[in-house]
Amino acid sequence: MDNEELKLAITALLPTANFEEGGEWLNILIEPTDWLPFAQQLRNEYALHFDYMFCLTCIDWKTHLTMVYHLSSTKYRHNIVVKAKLDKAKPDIETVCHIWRTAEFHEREVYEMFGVNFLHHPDLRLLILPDGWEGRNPLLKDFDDPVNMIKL
Amino acid sequence: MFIVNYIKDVFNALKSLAIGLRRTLFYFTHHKEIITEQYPDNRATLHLADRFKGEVVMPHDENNEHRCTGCTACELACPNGTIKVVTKFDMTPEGKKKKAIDKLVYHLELCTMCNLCITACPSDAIKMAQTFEHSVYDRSQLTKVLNKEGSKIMEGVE
Amino acid sequence: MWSFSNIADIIHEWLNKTFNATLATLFEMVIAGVCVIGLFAVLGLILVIMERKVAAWIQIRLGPNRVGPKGMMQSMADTLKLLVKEAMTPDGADKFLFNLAPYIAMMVAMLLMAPIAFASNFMMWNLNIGVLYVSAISSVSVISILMAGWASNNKYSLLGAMRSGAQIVSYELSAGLAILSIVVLSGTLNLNEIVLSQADGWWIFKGHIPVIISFIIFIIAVTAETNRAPFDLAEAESELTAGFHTEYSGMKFALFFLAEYVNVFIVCAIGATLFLGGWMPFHIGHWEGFNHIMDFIPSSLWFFGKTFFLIFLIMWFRWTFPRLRIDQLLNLEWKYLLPIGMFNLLLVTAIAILGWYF
Amino acid sequence: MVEELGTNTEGDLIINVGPQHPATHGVLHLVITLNGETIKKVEPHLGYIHRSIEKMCESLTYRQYIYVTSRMDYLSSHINNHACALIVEKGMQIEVPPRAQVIRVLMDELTRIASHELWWGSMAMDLGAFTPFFHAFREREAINEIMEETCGARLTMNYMVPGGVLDDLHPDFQRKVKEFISLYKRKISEYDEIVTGNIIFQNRMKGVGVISAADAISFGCSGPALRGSGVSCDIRKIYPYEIYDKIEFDEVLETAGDSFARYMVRIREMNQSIRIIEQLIDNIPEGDFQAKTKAVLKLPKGEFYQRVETARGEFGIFIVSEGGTNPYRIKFRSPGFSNLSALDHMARGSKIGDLVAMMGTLDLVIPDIDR
Repeated sequence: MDNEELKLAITALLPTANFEEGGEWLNILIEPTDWLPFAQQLRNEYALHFDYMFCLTCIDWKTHLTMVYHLSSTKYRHNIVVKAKLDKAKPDIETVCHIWRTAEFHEREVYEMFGVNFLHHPDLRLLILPDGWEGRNPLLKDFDDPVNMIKL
Repeated sequence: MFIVNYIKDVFNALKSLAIGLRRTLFYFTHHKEIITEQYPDNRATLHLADRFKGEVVMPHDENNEHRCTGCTACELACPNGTIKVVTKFDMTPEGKKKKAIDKLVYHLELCTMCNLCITACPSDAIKMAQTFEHSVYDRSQLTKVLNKEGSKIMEGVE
Repeated sequence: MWSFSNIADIIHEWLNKTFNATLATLFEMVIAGVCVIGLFAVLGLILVIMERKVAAWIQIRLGPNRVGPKGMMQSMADTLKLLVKEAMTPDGADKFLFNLAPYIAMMVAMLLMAPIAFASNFMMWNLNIGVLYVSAISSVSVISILMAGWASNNKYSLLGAMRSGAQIVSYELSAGLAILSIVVLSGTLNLNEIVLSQADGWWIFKGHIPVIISFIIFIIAVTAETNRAPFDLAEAESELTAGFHTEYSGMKFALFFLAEYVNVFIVCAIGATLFLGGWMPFHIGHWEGFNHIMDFIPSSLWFFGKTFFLIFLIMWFRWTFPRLRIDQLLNLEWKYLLPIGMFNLLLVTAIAILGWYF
Repeated sequence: MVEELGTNTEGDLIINVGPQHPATHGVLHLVITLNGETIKKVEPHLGYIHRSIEKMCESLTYRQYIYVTSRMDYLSSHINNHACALIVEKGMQIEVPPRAQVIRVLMDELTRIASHELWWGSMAMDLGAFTPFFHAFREREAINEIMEETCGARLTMNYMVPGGVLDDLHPDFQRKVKEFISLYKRKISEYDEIVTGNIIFQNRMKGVGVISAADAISFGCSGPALRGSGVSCDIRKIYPYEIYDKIEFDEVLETAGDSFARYMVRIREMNQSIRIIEQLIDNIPEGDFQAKTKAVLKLPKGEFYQRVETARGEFGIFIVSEGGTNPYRIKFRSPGFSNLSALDHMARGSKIGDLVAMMGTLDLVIPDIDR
């Protein structure tokens, strides 16, 4: 399916979804509360079949956080980008690691780097940062490490 | 049938092992295949590629003149703060002030040989040297001043 | 003609002339002990440099080539290094067993030297049950490994030791069966008499295919018994870092290392004695002239030549094959080597009874 | 902590493999729960070599950030750099001269072979055969020599720049590559003799670390780890970049999904890379090796994603640009990170020795996982 067809199919699934134009792939903006049922539909809908999550990350926009999910289908070879805006004070979103199991590691990484709390994640612990890490999440824009960071 | 397969298995296994043994025996007996380079001994014949990126140097000509104008393009291009240009003001014969380099400090210990400073330099003042034996006893020896003592800029380089 | 037995006789006569019989025997024991320890050290040095050179040439590199002529003193330098290294004992270790284990490994290797015939009429102990003695004592070496693994208080060591236990217990069987086939053919357990029974040709040539099969089984089984690759599961570098000797350092490690090489030498010596005629020169049936020419080569040279050939074989295996997994290792023994060995023993017995060997 | 006690409540043995361990080829730390020799659970602990390259890149310009990516997957640094160059070209719509495109593809494929050679050697070494390591380095050395002559470095080449390549090919390049191809063709049969055909090796690999196609997709595996399960996922074929759509080569697929399938994918992939190089080596078009670019590169505001096929799988760069000279946020999707997450699933129920074989066939490069 090309982007236009995907847009139609996804509007049918989730009428509240907003679309962002301009990118190479279709960008879908959703509410974090809609994410889990929507993800299940994306994965299981026969015509969509988004079974391959190749990237999961987060962007710190200073005022809010945005979760970015890159999905692809190994059957139809189409790609979409799903974005969910999170409140910075309480960044909660449902985990999808039982739908795409690769999300388990990626969500742990986002958890420690951005402080996003993934609800119902089976094993939400620090993955990369050392045990007992205290302080801010390193990839946030206001993180500062005067000792180890090289400033140019 | 089981017995036949069993014997076949054993035979094939032994055969595959024998093939491997034959190959290693070949290398054991053919010493011409040895590829060891006896490094410190072969320094005289060691060939280094002429593009090899070993360290940044500033070529000087016989009059102790270099081509660096002190424009700090290399400093800006460097991704990890390897180069520091310290400038001074020289007096030209006409009595005008002219910017020139006092010191071009190069931190070899930080350098990743990415070649960005060389491509950024507008007057071809610096280049990569093909040296590679950089180990020293003290880290401070890796901080180098590229322009030589008392050197000055070449005529005509702007 | 010059030979080891002449020297031994001269020393024996001189001692008996100078001292009374008891004292002479005592001195002879001391001399024998010193000789064994000396042989130990020399063998260790030679085998280490040999292994490193064999490995290097197979791996298309030069190997040690800096210390001494052509790097031949490299193992000497390594020994010196190991001697001056600190022999650490881990804090949580069982100190007594931890320190005892390497010595047991050494002791077992030394005991095994006794019944081996190094040259004609030259052996420390002409034991009438030599073969049985060797099989019995060599099983003890597993105790030192288990001891080291247990006492180190290290999980890698323990796993390595347990693997080694399972491995040595199983491979004893096929090694024993392979040895038995020669015992059946020669009709004796005395290693010297086994050598003498090969005066008209070595067993590997006389005994048809069944003896060749037992030779192959023997080589595989002893490679496993000495914990050499491809059966080096007890140390399995990429899995257990160094297995049972992970916690050992300095001279204690060196003793394990030395014991491994001496064990390799001993099993190869046994293999050479059983299958390749020990110190017996290469004889073909009744070709008197040919046999006579062969006799000019000293018997000790024959013995060491054959032994080192077998050692080379084992080294060659090590640098060619990947390691087996523990369950495959046991499969190989119980599903392949043991049934084949038993069936083969049956064949050999038939050959011996019917007198079909040459 | 449970790990310090050595056993958990069920009496299982807990072993730390790494951060310093001969099989992890770097500072990977796996906490393994064992029942006897059987693995019950594998839990990776990462971060021993984490340099936060994503954070670093936020303060680097689009010319500077390329060199950092060489330090991630240092065995296929050309391909990482390639992705970086491609995304800048995509964002700024820079036309790359055909000569540069061919050079880039040639370099990518040489890198892929070099990476697989090293993998082959270390894979055999993990299984206890030391000799193949040295044999593999002989061929890899030939590639490194070629790289050194043209790019000026052997491992972290920094040869790709936005708009083309840093320097023209060395005059000796074609001759040396042809020499390498003939060397490779002479020696590749030895690989089968020493390792692939060996009965011990086959028994160690077959049926070990089996992962089904559906699981492999779910775990986000890519590259040989996914192709070994029979899923077509070669970015060069399905989302072609550069000139891969004009080149003839086959996507290597195996269906068994075990370690041996992944092994065979890599071995056969080397042959395909040789095939690509053979097609291109005599047909390098004349012309510029670098497009004219502005001194200061600025990506327009927006989000960009570029995926390439490295030796280990799908490598992706996700850039959020605010229109400035630096990326606002950059995310590297490294193949090793996702492949590693499948390790626990593969390893459960197998022996410690198998874990080594699995890690070998996943071809983990730790700086790539930790970034």
